[in-house]
Amino acid sequence: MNKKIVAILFASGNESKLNELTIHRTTASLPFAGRYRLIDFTLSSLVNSGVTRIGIITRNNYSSLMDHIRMGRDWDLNRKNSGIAVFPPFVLNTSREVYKGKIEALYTVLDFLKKAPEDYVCVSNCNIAANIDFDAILEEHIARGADCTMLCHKACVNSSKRIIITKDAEDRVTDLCAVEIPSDEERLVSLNIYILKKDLLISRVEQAYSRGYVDFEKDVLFKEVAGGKIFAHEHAGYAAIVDDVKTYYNESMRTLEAGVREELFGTDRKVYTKVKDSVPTIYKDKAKVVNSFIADGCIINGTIENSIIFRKVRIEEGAVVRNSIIMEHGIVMKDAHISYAITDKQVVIGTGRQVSGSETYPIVIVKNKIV
Amino acid sequence: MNKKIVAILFASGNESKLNELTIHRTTASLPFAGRYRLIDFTLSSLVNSGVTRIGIITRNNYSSLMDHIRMGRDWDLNRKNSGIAVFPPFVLNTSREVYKGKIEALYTVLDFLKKAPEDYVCVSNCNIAANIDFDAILEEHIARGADCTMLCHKACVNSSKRIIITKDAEDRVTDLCAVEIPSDEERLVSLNIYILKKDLLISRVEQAYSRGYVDFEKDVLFKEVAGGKIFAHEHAGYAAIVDDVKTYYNESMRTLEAGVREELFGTDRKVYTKVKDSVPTIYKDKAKVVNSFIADGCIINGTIENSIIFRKVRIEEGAVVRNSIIMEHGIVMKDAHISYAITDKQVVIGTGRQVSGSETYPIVIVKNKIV
Amino acid sequence: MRVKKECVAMLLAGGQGTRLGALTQKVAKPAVPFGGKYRIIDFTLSNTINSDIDTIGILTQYQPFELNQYIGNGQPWDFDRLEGGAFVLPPYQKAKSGEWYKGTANAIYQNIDFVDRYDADYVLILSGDHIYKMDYSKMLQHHIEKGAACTIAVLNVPIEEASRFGIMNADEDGRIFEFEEKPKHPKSTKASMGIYIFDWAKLKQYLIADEQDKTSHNDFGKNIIPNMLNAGEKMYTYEFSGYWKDVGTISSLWEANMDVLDPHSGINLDDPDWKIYARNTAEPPHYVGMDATIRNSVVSEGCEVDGEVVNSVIFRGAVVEQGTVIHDSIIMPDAVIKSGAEIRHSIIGWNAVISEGAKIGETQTAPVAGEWKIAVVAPEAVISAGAKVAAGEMIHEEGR
Amino acid sequence: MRVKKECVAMLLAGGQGTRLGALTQKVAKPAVPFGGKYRIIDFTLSNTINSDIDTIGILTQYQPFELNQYIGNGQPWDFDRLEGGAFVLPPYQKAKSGEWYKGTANAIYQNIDFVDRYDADYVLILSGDHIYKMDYSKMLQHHIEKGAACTIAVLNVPIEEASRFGIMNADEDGRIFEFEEKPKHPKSTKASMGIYIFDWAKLKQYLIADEQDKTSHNDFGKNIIPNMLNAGEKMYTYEFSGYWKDVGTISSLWEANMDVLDPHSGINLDDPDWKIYARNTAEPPHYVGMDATIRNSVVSEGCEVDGEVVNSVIFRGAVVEQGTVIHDSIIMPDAVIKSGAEIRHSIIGWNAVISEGAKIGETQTAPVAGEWKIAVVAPEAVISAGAKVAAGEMIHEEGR
Repeated sequence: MNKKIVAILFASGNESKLNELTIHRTTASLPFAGRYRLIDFTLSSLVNSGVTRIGIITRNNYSSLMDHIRMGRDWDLNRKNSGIAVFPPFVLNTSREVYKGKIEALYTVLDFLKKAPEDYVCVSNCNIAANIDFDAILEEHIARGADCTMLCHKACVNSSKRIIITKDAEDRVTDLCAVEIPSDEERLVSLNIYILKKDLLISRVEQAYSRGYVDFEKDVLFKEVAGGKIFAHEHAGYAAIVDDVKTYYNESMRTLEAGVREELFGTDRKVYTKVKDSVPTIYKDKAKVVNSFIADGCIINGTIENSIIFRKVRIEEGAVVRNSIIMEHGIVMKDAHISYAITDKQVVIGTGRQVSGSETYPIVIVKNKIV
Repeated sequence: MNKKIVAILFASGNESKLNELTIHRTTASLPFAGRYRLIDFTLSSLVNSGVTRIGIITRNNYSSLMDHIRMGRDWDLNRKNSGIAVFPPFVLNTSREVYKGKIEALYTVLDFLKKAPEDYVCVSNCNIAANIDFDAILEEHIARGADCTMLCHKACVNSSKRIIITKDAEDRVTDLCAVEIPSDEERLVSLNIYILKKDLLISRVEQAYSRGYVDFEKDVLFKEVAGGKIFAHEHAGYAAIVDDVKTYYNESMRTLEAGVREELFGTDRKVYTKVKDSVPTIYKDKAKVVNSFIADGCIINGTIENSIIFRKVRIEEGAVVRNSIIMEHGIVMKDAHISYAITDKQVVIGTGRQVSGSETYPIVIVKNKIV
Repeated sequence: MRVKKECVAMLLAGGQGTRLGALTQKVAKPAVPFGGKYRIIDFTLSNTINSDIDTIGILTQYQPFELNQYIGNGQPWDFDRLEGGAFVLPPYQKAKSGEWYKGTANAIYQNIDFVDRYDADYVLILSGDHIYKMDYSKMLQHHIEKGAACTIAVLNVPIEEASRFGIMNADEDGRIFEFEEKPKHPKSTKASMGIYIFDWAKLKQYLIADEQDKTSHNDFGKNIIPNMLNAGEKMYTYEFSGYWKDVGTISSLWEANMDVLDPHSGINLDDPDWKIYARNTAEPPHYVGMDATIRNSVVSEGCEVDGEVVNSVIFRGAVVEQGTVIHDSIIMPDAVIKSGAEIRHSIIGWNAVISEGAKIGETQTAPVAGEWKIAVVAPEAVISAGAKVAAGEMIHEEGR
Repeated sequence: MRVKKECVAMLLAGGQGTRLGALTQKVAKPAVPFGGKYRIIDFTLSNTINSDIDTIGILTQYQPFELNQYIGNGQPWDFDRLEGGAFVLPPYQKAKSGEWYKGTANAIYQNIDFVDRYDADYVLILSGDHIYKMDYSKMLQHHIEKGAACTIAVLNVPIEEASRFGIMNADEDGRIFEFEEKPKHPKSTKASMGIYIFDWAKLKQYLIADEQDKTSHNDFGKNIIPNMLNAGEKMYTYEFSGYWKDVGTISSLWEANMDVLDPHSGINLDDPDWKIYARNTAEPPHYVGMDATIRNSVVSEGCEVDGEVVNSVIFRGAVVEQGTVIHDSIIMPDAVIKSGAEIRHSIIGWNAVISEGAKIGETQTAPVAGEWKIAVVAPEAVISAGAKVAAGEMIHEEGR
């Protein structure tokens, strides 16, 4: 027995709902929390749990992802016998057609899975921000004799479709349903991260593929519930599923909460990302910053409140940034005011300009735009 | 002045004439001389000449090339501020159309060239096997005040189209013509490797592109001859242009000549390739090997004459291999006979089988085939 | 297989930097943090790789672990080369003998084999306690063009300060005819920066001769340079202009950190053409709290700042709680400043804890006799609640 | 930042391997070439990384350059990790003192800080002169399951050879109750392989106590293991079966190389699940000439072979000219065997030149008193044309 995990990640997700933010990138490479890309959280959790064989299935727009990951060195994944493998989205070597659902996607990597010496597999999306100890979950999975362990957390469904889990006192999943109706009631929501025995996954995917199924959750998982060997593991710390602009904005803002920062970063389990050799941030004489998350390489001479500032941003004198997310290389020029906005990379807000969205409807300004 | 070179390589060449050998690969990744890919020679020459910024323009089938190059570590090109950049074959970011000729291809990398701090550029195909000191050529280029230095060698045109150079006593190019007629007469043949001032190349490509030209040689170079600042540099050592099956076979066989091996490998200027951690070759009791080039990891218990044996090949007892090229993981089973053949990777010649081509028409057996 | 390297760099990382006191109790001087996210050695390492020299030996016999671990495979500075790279070189035993480094020249002498292994034509000698940006490849080109046996980088210093330096007296062409160590009456203002390029074959001769001289201090400044001058070797100056600072004392280390805050100091860390690399530690962005005031300061990744920070350098991972006052100070990595503490004109070592209400250092408006009275709290030290540390005081690991 | 590593490996690379004579005149024993393209240390390094242990300290005070340069950034063995990796660790000076490694235990004692830096729970002690393939992670699991303070890897040896080894006497559960160094009347056949896993906290106590004992040899076998046994610590054997060879003598080094040629010897270098890594030197394939005969031999990259090679190991870059005879011999990297030379039962060091018609060694059919009389020509040595070297002779660098 090789009690280890090989991981399969889906780099692409609900791109359509992230609108302007994913024109040039996959969900996996969406910037988050000041200096990260979303995939960094899943990759780091895996690496910190000793998982070193990771396959990433891409769909489109993956050049920004490739550029970010390179050979995986920044996550210590530049390994001779394992490391990161990136798979193109074609079902067959010869075909030009992109995979349709998770089943087809998994079918493209069956060879990779079969060759891997690990006995367990972790299947995950890349739109999760959480710091997860897969080692502990695998131990629990084995101890329970589970076929599949589904990671989940307590949350309200407030925008996109989510899978809601019903479980018994022993954490056995008794029902699964997909809901899309916003509600303020906290429920057990699937994080779409699964731990399975590798052989089981392979046989289920082969069966499902041969029957023409495409949806892993609906066509495989929902049916397995009856077998009684699907268990839920509730992630205790902060976890976010980012799949539309609203969740992106809200979850970003939550990283300003001390508890969330602690759960995401405040452990021995570091979050790794591409190293960029930027200088520390410089605060000038007129800087006034409160309750904000500020990355390296910025030059700040204005006012910042309740905001996330990525690397190499310049906030000039008299500029005011409130409740906003300013991505890399953004410039907010003299006396400009911006609030409830998400500005993508290299956006410039010109001198004296005013940009403001609202809490429920943050404005997105696309990459390279000059306002 | 930054008296250094940035290089642009074209990974794809005359794929059509290489037939079965380039179904799964670009010319650049064609196996050559027992353990190399063709691109290794150009990459190593550049690296040994201190060139560390190299752009590679791909056309198709580049996954085998990407797999070979990875981040360039094996050529010491995993650099933070330079190294290898691989460009997709699209003229515009948004377009899905592949470039047509070298002019369009170069047009796609103008940004890369403009950003590079180097003042000179080397433009080369990847179908050359030679060990070239670009440093010395650049010095000569600068000393002559050349606009362009064309590398060439003395050879007979015996198959594909070649550019023939006429030069005066000062090595100034006075005429260029493209010929396709086989001839036994030795002439000065262009290696399609050029050194130019970077700014000059950029302006010529911009001009030519805007006029809709596609062919760098015909539409740019031929016209420049009149200016009188194109010089020829004759490469003294061995050089091969590989662009069809016949030249591939003949040039491979030439590596068995002591002089050629010396000129290709016998200098301080090493030829680097992807490291594969194979074991040394084992000769068993019945091995009889003469005049052959044998890579690591083979197990030999048969007869080999005048052949090139790649890594991890197995030649069983009683098997006879003559005047052939056996690529990686090939197996020649008991009592099989093979002569004047090129077997691609993982080809198996079954027990007692006979395969034989002729000197002028070597047989190619495609990848994975079992004979 | 031996691979030729035209020029190999040798960094004299030195022994215990006693003048830095508590800061170098457990680490060699080059490993001391600088400028918010760097260590002193990052400047020399980055200069070296940016100058296209990819092989460097770091000579130290004092606490090499920290440096060894920090440099690791050299990747952060692009020193993870197929051949060459960065090597920490403590003394070792040869077949017959083994001894500690006796002086700077002896340290190179003991590592002759290392340089020979790369078949180097030139060797670049560096020291590990200076903050500056310099293109050594230009100095090497100058050395080759002059056909020099030795080239010494010099800086023009004010004539009134010249007596604190090794002064090179050279002719119009830059050829050195005299070298005076800390002269009372300096004849020129060209101060040696402790950066030398030698013809390796030539230097080797002098090192071997020097080793046989029992009276020698085995030192470059005291022995090798004067010996070469006396023998009439061609020795040239190479003039450097730009920011350069020896950070060998508490006062100068503090000053150099303050220079990072000053846009006119001439030290620009954010130059895309001359990056200063450092090992990354995977920290999140810094968080600025509800009650924070930060002005004219540098703050690095992983910090949590909720106090008043003015004219200060806050290194990665430092925690500055609510109600604290930090003026004109340097807070090194992972230090914790608890609420109500006041810190002025101080250096707080890494992992130190300044407890509630402690008062460290005093406000100063000008240096006294050329030196600032900087209060220093050692790495890992704990200052208890309400304790006071006077200006210029140095608190060791035991704390107060 | 400190990164926790569950287990750190410490490789005792030893001093000068005097029993290997001319072969270790200029390099440490672990750097001696083996098996056509490897060095002895490749086996331990590959075992370590294949066992998922990514941090290793290599303790040597003897000629560390060759090892330093060979290991470089550790990439060939996958030791180029973000944290951890492979470090060559010669002795160093602490704030107050500095001294050479006195014994195996003292070498670890002097590097306590190194292990502590990785906050290791366990430490794996290895030696650098054995050829074997072993999964240390299974031994570690065994150690943890037994709750042992120390686990010692043992090999069953024939009872008649047992008196040459350190013998572990253990109960049925594998708990050791007695340790005898080279006993005249061995009570068991479980020989120590010199591979230990310790609870680091526990070992540290014993190392510190051992250091204070002025009469101690500061050696694991002589002091630490007996002391722990006497104190009643839980010490277990871990049984290893498979190929294992100490290559500390010329005779055993030759034998181990010959084992590579023997498919039944049990040493399979070509196992995709347990690769043995080595630093690659970018050589072309080897070329076999018109007049070559090669049988039952190993030939590596970069060689040119045009003579008769039988039962021999030819290392990378060696040149074997026309009309030579090489039987039962080991030709190390880049050695040149000129035409007409005859070599039998010999080891020819790297870069050595055997000139025309020289005769090295003699044919032997069996070892004499358990040892083969292998002729050895030192690395870099030149044997002149027609010269003779007798069986068992050792020619030093000066040549003949």
